Amino acid sequence: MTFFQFWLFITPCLPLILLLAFLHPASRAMIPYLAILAPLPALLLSFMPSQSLELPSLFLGSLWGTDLTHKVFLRFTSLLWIFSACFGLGYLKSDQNANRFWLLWLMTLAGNLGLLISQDIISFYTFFALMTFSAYGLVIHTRQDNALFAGRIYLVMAVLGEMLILGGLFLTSAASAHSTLIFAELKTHLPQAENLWVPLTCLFLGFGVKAGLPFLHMWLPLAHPVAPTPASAVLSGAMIKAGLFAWLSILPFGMIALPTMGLIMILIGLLAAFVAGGIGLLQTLPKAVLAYSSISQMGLITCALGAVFIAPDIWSVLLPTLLLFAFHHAIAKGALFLSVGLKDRYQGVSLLMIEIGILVPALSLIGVFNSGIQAKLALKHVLDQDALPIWLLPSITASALATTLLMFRFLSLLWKEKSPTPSALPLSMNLGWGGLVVICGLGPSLLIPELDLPSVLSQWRHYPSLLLVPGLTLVALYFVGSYLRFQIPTGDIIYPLIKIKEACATRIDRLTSRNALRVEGQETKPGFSLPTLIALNQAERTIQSYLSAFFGLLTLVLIVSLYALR
Amino acid sequence: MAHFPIAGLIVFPLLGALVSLALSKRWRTVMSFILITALLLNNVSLLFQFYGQGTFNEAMGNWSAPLGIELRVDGLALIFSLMSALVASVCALYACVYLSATQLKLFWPFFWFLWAALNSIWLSSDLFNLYVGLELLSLAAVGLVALSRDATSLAAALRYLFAALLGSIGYLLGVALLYATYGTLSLPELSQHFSLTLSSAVALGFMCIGLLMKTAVFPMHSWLPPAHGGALTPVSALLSALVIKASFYIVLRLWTELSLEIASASAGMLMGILGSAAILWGGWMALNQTHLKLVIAYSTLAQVGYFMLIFPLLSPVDAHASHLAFQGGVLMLLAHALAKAGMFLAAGNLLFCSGQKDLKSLAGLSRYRPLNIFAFGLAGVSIMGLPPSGGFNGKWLLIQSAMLQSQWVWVAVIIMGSLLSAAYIFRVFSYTYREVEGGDSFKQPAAVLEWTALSLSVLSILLGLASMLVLDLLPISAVVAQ
Amino acid sequence: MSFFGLLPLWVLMTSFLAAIVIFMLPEERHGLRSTLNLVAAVVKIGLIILLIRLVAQQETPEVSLEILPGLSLVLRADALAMLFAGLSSILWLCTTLYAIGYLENSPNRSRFFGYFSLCVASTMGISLAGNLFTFLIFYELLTLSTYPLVVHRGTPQSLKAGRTYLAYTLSGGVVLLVGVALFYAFVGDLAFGQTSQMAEFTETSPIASAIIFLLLIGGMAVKAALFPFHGWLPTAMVAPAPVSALLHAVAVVKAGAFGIIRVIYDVFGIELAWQQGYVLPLSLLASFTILYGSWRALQQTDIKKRLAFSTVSQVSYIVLGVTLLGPIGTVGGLVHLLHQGLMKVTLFFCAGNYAETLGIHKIHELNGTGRRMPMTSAAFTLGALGMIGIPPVAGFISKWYLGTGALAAGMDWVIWVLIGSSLLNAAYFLPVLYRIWFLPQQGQWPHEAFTQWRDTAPLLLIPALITAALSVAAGLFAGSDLSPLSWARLIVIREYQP
Amino acid sequence: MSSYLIFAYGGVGLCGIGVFGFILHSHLLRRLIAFNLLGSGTFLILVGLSQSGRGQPDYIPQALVLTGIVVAVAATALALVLIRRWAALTKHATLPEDQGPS
Repeated sequence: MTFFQFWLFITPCLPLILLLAFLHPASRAMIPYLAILAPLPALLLSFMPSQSLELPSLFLGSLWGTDLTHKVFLRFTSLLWIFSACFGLGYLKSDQNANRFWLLWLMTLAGNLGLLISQDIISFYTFFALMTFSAYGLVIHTRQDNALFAGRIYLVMAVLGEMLILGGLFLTSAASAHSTLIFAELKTHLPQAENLWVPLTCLFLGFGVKAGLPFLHMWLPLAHPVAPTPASAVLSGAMIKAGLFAWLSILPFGMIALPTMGLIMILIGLLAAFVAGGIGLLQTLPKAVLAYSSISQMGLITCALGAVFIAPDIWSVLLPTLLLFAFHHAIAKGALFLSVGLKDRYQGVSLLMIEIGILVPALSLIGVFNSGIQAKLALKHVLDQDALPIWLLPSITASALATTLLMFRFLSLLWKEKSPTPSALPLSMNLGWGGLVVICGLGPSLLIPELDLPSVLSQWRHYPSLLLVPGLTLVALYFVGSYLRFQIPTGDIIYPLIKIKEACATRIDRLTSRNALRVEGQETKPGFSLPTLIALNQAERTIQSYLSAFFGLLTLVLIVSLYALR
Repeated sequence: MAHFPIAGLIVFPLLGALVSLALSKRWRTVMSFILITALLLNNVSLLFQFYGQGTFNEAMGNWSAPLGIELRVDGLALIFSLMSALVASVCALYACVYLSATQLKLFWPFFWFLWAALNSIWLSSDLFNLYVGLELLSLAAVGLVALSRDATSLAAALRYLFAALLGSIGYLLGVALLYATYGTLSLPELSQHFSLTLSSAVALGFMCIGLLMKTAVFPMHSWLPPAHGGALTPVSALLSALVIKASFYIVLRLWTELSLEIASASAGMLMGILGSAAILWGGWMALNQTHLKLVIAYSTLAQVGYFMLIFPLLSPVDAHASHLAFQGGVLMLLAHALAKAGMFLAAGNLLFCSGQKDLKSLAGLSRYRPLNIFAFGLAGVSIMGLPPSGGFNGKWLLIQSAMLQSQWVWVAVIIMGSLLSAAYIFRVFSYTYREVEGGDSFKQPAAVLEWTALSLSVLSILLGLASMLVLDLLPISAVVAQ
Repeated sequence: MSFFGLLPLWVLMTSFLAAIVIFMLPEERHGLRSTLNLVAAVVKIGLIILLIRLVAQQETPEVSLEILPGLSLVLRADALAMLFAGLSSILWLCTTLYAIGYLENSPNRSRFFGYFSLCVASTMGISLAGNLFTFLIFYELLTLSTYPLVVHRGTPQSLKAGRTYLAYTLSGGVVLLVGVALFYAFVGDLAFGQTSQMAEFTETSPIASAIIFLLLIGGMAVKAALFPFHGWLPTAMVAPAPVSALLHAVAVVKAGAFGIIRVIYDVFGIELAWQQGYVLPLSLLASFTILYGSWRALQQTDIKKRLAFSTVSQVSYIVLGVTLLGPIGTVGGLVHLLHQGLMKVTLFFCAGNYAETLGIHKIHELNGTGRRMPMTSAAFTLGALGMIGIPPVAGFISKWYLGTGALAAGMDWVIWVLIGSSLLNAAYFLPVLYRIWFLPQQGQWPHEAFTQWRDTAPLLLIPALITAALSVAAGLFAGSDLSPLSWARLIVIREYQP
Repeated sequence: MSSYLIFAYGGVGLCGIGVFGFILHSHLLRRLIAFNLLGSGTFLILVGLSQSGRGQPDYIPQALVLTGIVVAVAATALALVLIRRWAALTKHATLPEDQGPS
């Protein structure tokens, strides 16, 4: 094992090793600081040369390693985790339950880093599960009713997603005749699968739960506002990207043309980009607005991925663009989430500084500043293809409308809700937030030189086109903004779904009420149970009483048939 | 090793009877055990002799048949002789500790007569000698039943006596008719001349009815449960394990030596039907008893039914299957002897602990006497026919034989019987597991009592592993050669 | 015969002799009994390791005894046998440790440990059985030796449960007996693995062969708790926790599942069974049981009952795996035999710990136990996650092999069964975990004991932690040469490439 | 018809009476006597039938019957002891199931 390989090995293990600090009260106090340090190896790893490590004893024989994609993801993920932890250090200072938060934080971190270096599906799935289930604890950290509700929705959807993924992985493995578990090899086999759309759909939707695809997105706006702010930042910045990372790793982009599938993905992506903007505009919580913005941004990425299925040739140029976009979005969104924490704690800092600081990522997200410009331009450039539908490019340009609306809404909410009696901003929060803002301001060309991005300034000619849509939006907002009075509850379609479920439940209960299983007391009813469809207890008793008859019959059958034999 | 003569098997017990009547209390016991040892040695020496030279005869006092008494040792006889030696000696040991001095005084003579009668039945090849043996056996057994001298046991003894006497008369009548027809009473001679005519059929019918009555086969069984259930424990064990086997042994001898399976298939079928009825009825009744010893007594009734299934399975057509059935039946008999004796002794200990006869009084005993319950359980395993045990092996062979002959009814009967027996054995078991308030006022039986019970039970299990030793003794010719 | 040749016998004897000696010991000799039991368990593990090494070198030590003409008792250590024997021996040690702690200060320990060892001896016999007849013997012996354990408490409830247990298992045993008897009558005394004669027989009389298959599987299905023969399992939950752990994780249900494996692979041969169309109905039944068991588990409010129905579901995974034609599915089924054992035994240990330490029996009482008993709860969590099939716990490895095996066998519908069942598993385990970790304690614990310990008595805690660690290790290091998975692969390689 | 056969038929008649008595009477002594009659009848049949076919007297049945009588006497003695004891204990001369509802 070379040094680099050892480093690779230690990256996801370090947070788990740090868990040992919980064993002793003295070291327990060190935990938040350790949590800041935990992602550091990952950050360093992302600057090391690409490498791989075979671990034949682990799971079904694992392969860990990094290439360009992994390194970019690792870089922004670790940055985000480092600064969010730094922010959290101050944020949770007075929280009595901070210990359990950090415990879950480290576990989630291990999952997130681990999945980013996994090259085989089993390790990937393991780390993915570790991240998903540990994050549940982060979501419900406050234990308030809305947190518990959000947590429940999160968990149900996560489990559904896991199962879809599992099904997809089974089918993918079958496509390779069960010869390999390595992503890169599976990818090449996948196009030969029978009924290709089944595994593709499973994987697309399964990871889509994490990536906030429309109709699978409900957990996102519910979970983000209720989670503690640092957790929201990593949820939205890093963990959403895990879904994207999975797509990039396993879907056979650039190897096969699937126009229908591509078109559907484009439509879904645009739906997310626009409708999420609309819904987000009608939210009252700043974090919910940001969550919808994440859905909207991921919609754009989905769109781009759909385009690859229509025109596979663009993959080699699109991939760096997507990496750039992911990087940009993660950092900007993380910074924005952390700034929500500032609305109550801005004493002792100049408000102007904060406002400028918040504007950096916001503008960047709209696509009129630094990394935003680069990402938007690059995307448009790649998607400027004849093979693609002609309405695609204008739609993407127009999607800035949604983002602008959301950012405007976010900023105004933040301003409106800022506390009249702010408390002091601790240094650690300052550092965490400020760090992300600075990174956002530095721009990706500095931080990810591997991508060979053109400099921002060289593209000045395109600026006006980028400013056009946001500008028009602001003007429109000025005139009609005051008419927007109604709201949509956070989580939108989850409520009708719950209504439907309850309606079905009562309907079925009424149908079978005579025989329905009686559960003593409300308390004992399992949380996730559906109504009893048939009176199973009754049935079982009947079955038991007929069991002896069955054995008799079996003997009889035996006798008769053997007589018949002779 | 010098061989004891065959006659020793009969002479020693008779000597024992005399000695036990004549000597004082202490010497009686000592002499009895010396004689028991002698008998065991005698048996072992016969076994070696048999290994050496196969079947052999001996005329007692050099008086040859027909007036003299000629004894014959073949594999079957040897098996039964060994079995009775084993069970009887263990029961004697048990009785020595279990019975009071007065009871013991009466016990020894009856015991010795019983053993003598048994041995004479195993070894005789002459119908009239068999009669004498049977009669002696019945009288000794009745005496033993009456040993406790209370009203219940007297009633049981009287009922038993009358049933036994009726059976003997039936048998004798049959013997008379056979003698009238063939002019001989020696089985080997008879088998040469035998053919099934109306008269011989009637004769055999009388004999069989008489013998089956003594064996307590289904419709003629009502004397058995009170007699076996009401007697003192070692007596119950002797009766259930050995006495009923004697009359059945004669039926088996008659059937195989006269090749009745060739003569009449329907007779075998009839025996099978009686046996099936016994299995089911006995099992069902055992399940519904409230007294422990009655459960075991009814279980004997059911087990006798299994033995009866040998007859329909002896077939003139399929020699292999017949042989299996014969082997299976013999194993069943042997296993039942060991297991039932063990079970009765264990049950006796349990009743001794609680001082009551009721099943309910067993509550808590599994904690107090685990070894005893274990002994009971092991015997139960054999009775239920669960592997590994002699009972299972016997049942297995019977089932195999039935399957090879496509006689599926018997398979079904055996299976149902097993389930029933499992039900009643486990019912007893579950009573011992009950936990009740103040269930700890038990008396403690002597260690010998427990170990004797356990030894028999263990033997019945070991038989399951060492069946080949027994089956090797059985000549294939016994059934199949004809 | 050499020491190594007789190894199978020694393996059997370690627990059998222990049982005998324990029965002889007076009730009060607790220390001696515990020592004896543990020594026997450790010796057995040592012997098993020796045996495994022998078997890995392509040897098959065999001991046989002819007990009836054409009927012999054969103990033979082949690769499959060692899988089950290894599991049993490890869990015997853990469960014994646990039982010593669990039954501290309770009566009837002599009886309990005696039958307990006997039960393990029969399990060993089942795993080492070299032919159907030997299997039958130990199968019945298992029924007998577990009954006293089920009714151990002596309450009317447990006696009733014992009755139900017997009604099911003895009926099953009888059906099996008929099947085995038919097999011996018409096919002959064949060792496991001699499938060619069965193939000839099937060719000449297909109906008889089908009936034999039906009876053999029918008999095994009762112990394997396949629907509709699963009724005894939840009822038997009244037994003490170590018994539940042993019954559910190792002895009884696994014996049934193991028997099904033997019948399909070593009596009929999987190819033959598939050609004759015997196996598909079985896999359908197993699939149904998987879903049904999970569904019923969802409705239980009692912890042990829920675990019991979970077992009903999980054991059918094994059956399902071995009915899939092709090596991958078989590996899944075989390895789940071991994985499920480890995980379920952990869960039952923990359920027992909750009951003993805090008096908790119902799920709704579990609120906040994570703070009071963090180690136990952690072990429980690992077990539960494994059951759902979340990596890195071992359950995922089995599920992965089952799923891919189903696809390799061309039975795509199976993966939806697996996924559906995983969803249901999640639905009945996650709320429990939620209560344990995320809800505050409600009022007093029903009946608190062991207050001197931070978590619970060490003898109760350590076995649970060991098995939990083992179930994680089995999943985490599945690729290593020492893992259950590698052994299952070895078995399958030998099975499919003779 | 040989004269021996008369013995045999006489024996059959005795047996009949014996059976009749055995079934009809519940008094234990009467039953015992009925049994004795049965036994004597059987001996008669044995001797009578076996002598019938041959020219000279057959000594074997004689010996057998002699033995049989000894056995029967012993049985009768035992039965008498038991009956006496029973009567002394219960003040009844019949078995419980024959005593009727009183």
